[in-house]
Amino acid sequence: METVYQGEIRLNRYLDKEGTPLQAIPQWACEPGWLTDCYRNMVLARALDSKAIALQRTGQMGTYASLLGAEAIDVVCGMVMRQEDVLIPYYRNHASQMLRGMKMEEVMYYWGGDERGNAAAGAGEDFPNCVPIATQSLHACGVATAIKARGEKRVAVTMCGDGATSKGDFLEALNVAGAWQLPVVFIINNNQWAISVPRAIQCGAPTLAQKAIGAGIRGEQVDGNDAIAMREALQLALDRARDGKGPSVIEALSYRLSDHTTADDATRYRENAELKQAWEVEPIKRLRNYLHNNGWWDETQEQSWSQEVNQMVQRAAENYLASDTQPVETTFDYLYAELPDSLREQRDWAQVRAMQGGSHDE
Amino acid sequence: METVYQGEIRLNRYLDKEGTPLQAIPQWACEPGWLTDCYRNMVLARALDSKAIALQRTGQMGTYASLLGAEAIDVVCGMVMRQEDVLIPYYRNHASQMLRGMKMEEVMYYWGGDERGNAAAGAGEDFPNCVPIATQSLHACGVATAIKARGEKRVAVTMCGDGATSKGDFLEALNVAGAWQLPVVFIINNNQWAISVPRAIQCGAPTLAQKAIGAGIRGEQVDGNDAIAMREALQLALDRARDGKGPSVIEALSYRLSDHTTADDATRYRENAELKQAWEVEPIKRLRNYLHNNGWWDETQEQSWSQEVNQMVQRAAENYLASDTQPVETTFDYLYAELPDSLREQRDWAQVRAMQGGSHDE
Amino acid sequence: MSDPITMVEAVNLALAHELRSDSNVVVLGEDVGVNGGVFRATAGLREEFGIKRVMDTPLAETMIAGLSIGMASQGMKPVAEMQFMGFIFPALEQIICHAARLRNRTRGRLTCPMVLRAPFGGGIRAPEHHSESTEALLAHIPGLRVVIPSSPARAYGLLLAAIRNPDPVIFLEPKRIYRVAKQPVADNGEALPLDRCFTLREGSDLTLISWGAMVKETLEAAEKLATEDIHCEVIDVATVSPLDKETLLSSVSKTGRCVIVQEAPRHCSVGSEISSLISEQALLDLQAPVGRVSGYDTVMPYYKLENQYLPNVKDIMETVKQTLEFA
Amino acid sequence: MSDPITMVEAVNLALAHELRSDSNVVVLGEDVGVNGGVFRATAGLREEFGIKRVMDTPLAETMIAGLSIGMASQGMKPVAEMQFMGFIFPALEQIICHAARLRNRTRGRLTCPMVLRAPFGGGIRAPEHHSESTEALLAHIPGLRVVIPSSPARAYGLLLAAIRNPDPVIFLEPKRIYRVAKQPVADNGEALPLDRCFTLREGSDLTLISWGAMVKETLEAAEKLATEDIHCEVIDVATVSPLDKETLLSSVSKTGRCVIVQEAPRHCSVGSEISSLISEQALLDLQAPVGRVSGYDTVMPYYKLENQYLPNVKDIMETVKQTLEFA
Ligand SMILES: Cc1ncc(C[n+]2csc(CCOP(=O)(O)OP(=O)(O)O)c2C)c(N)n1
Ligand SMILES: Cc1ncc(C[n+]2csc(CCOP(=O)(O)OP(=O)(O)O)c2C)c(N)n1
Ligand SMILES: [Mg+2]
Ligand SMILES: [Mg+2]
Repeated sequence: METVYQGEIRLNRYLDKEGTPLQAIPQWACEPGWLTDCYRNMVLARALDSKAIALQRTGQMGTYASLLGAEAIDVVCGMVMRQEDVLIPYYRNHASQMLRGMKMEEVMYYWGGDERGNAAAGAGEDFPNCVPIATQSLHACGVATAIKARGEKRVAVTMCGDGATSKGDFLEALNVAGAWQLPVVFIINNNQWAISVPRAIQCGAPTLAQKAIGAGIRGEQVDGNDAIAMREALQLALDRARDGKGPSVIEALSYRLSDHTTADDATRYRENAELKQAWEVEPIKRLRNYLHNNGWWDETQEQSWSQEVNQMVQRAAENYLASDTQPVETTFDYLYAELPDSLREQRDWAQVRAMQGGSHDE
Repeated sequence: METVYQGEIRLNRYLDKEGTPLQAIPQWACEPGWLTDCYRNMVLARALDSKAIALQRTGQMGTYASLLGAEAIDVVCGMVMRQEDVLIPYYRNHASQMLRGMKMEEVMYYWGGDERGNAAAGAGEDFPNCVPIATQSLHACGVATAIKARGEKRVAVTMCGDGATSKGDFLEALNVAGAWQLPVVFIINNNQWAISVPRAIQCGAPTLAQKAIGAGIRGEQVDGNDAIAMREALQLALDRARDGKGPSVIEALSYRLSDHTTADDATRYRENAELKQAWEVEPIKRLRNYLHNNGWWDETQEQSWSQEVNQMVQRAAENYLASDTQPVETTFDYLYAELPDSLREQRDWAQVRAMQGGSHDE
Repeated sequence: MSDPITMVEAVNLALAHELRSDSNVVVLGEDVGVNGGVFRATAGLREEFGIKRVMDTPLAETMIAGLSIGMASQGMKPVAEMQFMGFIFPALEQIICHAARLRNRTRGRLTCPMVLRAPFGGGIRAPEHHSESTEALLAHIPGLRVVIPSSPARAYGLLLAAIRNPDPVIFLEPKRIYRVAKQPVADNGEALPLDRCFTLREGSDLTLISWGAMVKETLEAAEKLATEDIHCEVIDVATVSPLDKETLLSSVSKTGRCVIVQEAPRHCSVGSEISSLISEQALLDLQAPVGRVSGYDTVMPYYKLENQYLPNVKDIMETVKQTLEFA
Repeated sequence: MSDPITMVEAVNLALAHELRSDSNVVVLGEDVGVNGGVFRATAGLREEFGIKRVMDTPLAETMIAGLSIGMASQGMKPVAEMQFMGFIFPALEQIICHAARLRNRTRGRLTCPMVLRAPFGGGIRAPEHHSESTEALLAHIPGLRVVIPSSPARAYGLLLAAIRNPDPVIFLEPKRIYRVAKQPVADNGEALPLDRCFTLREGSDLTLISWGAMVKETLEAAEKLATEDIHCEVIDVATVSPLDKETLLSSVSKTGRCVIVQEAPRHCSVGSEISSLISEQALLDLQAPVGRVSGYDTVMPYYKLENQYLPNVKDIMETVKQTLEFA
């Protein structure tokens, strides 16, 4: 017997749940600047989240997918990517989207059933939210193919959940990324649940990162509740991709502290004990402890930032609520670059109907 | 950094290209019985192959996918599986199909454009030929799910090519097989080419067997030109699956000695030198050498078996050529258990048209 | 007769009935187990029948379809759920290339008695991809049956029939009316016929043809029109492929006029087929062109505009009147 | 004018032209490189333009489609090949959920200028899954264009237009006529209009409507009918979605009769749409029911019976005569 392949997957983590270092901290994390920014952003993300849920609960917004518990993963992603990189998100990336230029009210538009949420001028070349699971992974490879073909020093970064890793297109994406050595980074937000289906039912392998092995690419696990570990992993993956050293898979371990979406009720299938335990290791508290321990953040700062974010989020909600509804013809006008003749009659009719107040509910 | 997964892929091989042992030979291969049968079957498979190509070349049969070079893989598969097991083939498994009860003329029916090729009463619960790449891998998991649900001691065995391992459904199949610990064996006939696309373009990983790692299942490489190694690997995988120990992936290394199909011309994209080299290590000669070296097979036997198989194949071809064409109404009659009313008129019309000799060519 | 139940409860009742009476029946899909399905269609089944009969799968629709085909070939009767019809596309290769062909391909040696259930249609303020009606894609595929209930009783009876049918059935559940109207449904195991339309209301002036959730508005329109002395026959197509041509044609040859109501886009749709069928085969009976009320040939807008997209009672009434006024 | 070339050569010519004139154009797919495609449609392109512009991909249709969308969002113009239309199904999720929606979803911020080419149709004695015509599935999807050439010149001109079009185009190539008739095609870079029918023959007695390979038999039938003094107008639909309704309707209002010829199964097909369109909007002009010649609503049989499945000249002529004899 000849050994023709050997490989392993490693897990990285710097802080325990109290924010105490478990190993030597990287240089950049021995000073407050980036990390306090990161912390602020995580708090902001969580404030937006609470607001969105409140809007949904009061009938002012539709179904919403909360980011609760994944703030470190998503904020670090938004902060470490360069502006010229391209984010290809799933539907649970409001924080990175916001950090890259999407407005908070656009997040609300989207979940409020309005395409202007994805129009987001600030999003540049970033992809819109993606609902069909795992499909975005391939767009990331396409973006990376274009980048590589043009010899640019940019990276495509895409995220998905643990459930998404079971879907063939995710695996096809890893495969082509490996075959073509594309400048792409796949982040798996392994929050342990795909709606009601626990991680163990998705896959018999001990890690999801090892899906990278079959594609011949780098894979690693990282504690996704640990912003420092997350930044280290992502920075390395981005640098490698940017330098033409190929793609990476980062399995970021987290926990979905919320229901799957506001349409879900996790108490139907999930033990409260598990949830309680997960709150113990959640990312915001952990980073706050670390900052506290280093004297870089205190109660006063916490208070004032908390007020500030609440105001920001409140303003965004007000803008959202004050917005008009798109006219019905927008349903036609963005379908093609130019409206085909065959659709003219339907468009006219849609306008007439709208003017007559003809709507399904009435 | 904590190591959370370690794994490796090993390659097994017993004979070098001259049929000389490279390591201790398993007990069963130290006697002539099974191996000479295996050899005979391989020769038969190759004879059928030649005949099929001749029929195609003379316009008496349609496009045909040759087995040339994969005889050890496929014959061993047909011989090691038990009758109660289920074969879920791709389109290049005539040998195993034949060994499991399909008639040679049925192989010709199939490639001759006649559904009766798949009807094959002798095939029992085996699946028909499968053209859409990799789709059959999931059927195998479904068969294995049924077997497991019923607590039976049977195994689903499925085969595909190296190209097929890039397709998402193959990977979804590995994943569910691992998650559910299904009694299924995946054989990859890695013949180095997917039509004109070489193995290196399919995947950046050094082996295809390591795709098993992402699914948490056993994977190994075996020299598919070595019938002894092939039987060892498959027998172990079958035993494990039968005993409830879960699925395996066997990447059998071979070489497509033929064009992809008779519709293909490999000289357009493949170096002749590579082909010549592959002929050096091909499975039939290798096993013949081993049998010769052990004094289990000689020229006389070769001659007489050769005559015998040619006659068998010739008879099959004659039966095939003497066969009638199915009546057009069969196009309707097997579509549903019972013909829906809405199709009655079309069926009647098809019969009238056929009687009037109305056919597209005229 | 039992207490009145909703359509989604009727689906649940039928599933439980078949799980109980045929040990080959299994239910599988995403979140169908402990969670009981995102619409609760499989609620309680896991508890009653156990994890071997009610299986949460990994997240992979291609896999769910392919697995079901393999199971069906072994004589099991998988009832697989696609969480929403908007996520059925990965399963199409398996459905089109295999489920619809296994019997034909093997001349009946292997068969594929599976059901693929999917909630479909708009009107519940759902996110993107949760509101489409693409029944036409499936209806175009030879070898499939595409069945769509429009009431609790029909959901129960047709789902029983679908599960017992020896061939693959796509069973599309109009989720907008999952919980809209209750109806007493006896859990008596009596199936309703497939491949048959249901005439829900008799009338002599015009034939209204619909299926799925739009049957609700269609019946409402017929009701209102009746107060104006316009008497519409209302037909629920129920099986959109293969089509019960006879019922449709004989109704139109009686009424001489016809309006088709569907939620789906119009181009190359089930409505196109029915309209062409009637025009081609009942032309001499037709006193006016076939009228069509449908969704637009656009992507289903996000929910703020979905009520603009969905046909409504007024649209139906207007089209009926135009058709009646035709010279 | 150049030497006469076949349709597949015309496809090749158009690809080369666009690769040459627009550096954003890339060709990708299975076997499109060194091998030049299984039908030789991409022959020589790899040699001229190199592996960065002409890319052999791993074997994964979902991936090919998804990758193309990502590339297109970056302003590239991928022209992807599906080796046969029978293998397009894995790509449908990407096509339907993303290619067709990217512009609409982002209100024009991102667009998807991609072409997906696929040879389709029967008649070449090919194995299973190599002979289907499922254009209706794609035609039903809002946001797509589905274009089908029926001659070398139209293949050249329409493919140029498809590549230059800022939206996704599904370009279906009827492989039965890939090499049937040659035609001089000038490589002048002149595109033909999309969304337009082509009137191939004028006539006053009846309108024959077809597309793809069946245009050949349709023209032959028209020719033969002319010798019997029956003068058919022949229209090649060319873009089956969105439809050039005007050309179709105005021809039928001129001739008063119409026969639609398609190779695909009939139920919920492009033919259904055209038939319903004409019956609904030109009823008063119609002197006879719209006639339809089509494939059966069955799985395409293996090749021994495929000529029984495919419509033929005689079928067309008979249906024309029946339509003309209609009271
Ligand atoms: C193709 C597809 N199938 C099903 C769904 C319905 N669905 C939405 S989210 C979800 C679970 C996703 O879980 P995971 O990938 O772990 O991501 P998470 O939401 O936990 O972050 C499912 C099944 C979908 N959106 N797309
Ligand atoms: C889904 C799908 N895509 C494309 C094809 C066309 N095709 C037939 S065989 C083949 C190559 C298969 O290569 P491999 O998997 O290595 O098997 P091999 O034929 O070499 O044994 C391709 C692309 C197909 N049959 N199915
Ligand atoms: Mg998850
Ligand atoms: Mg191969």
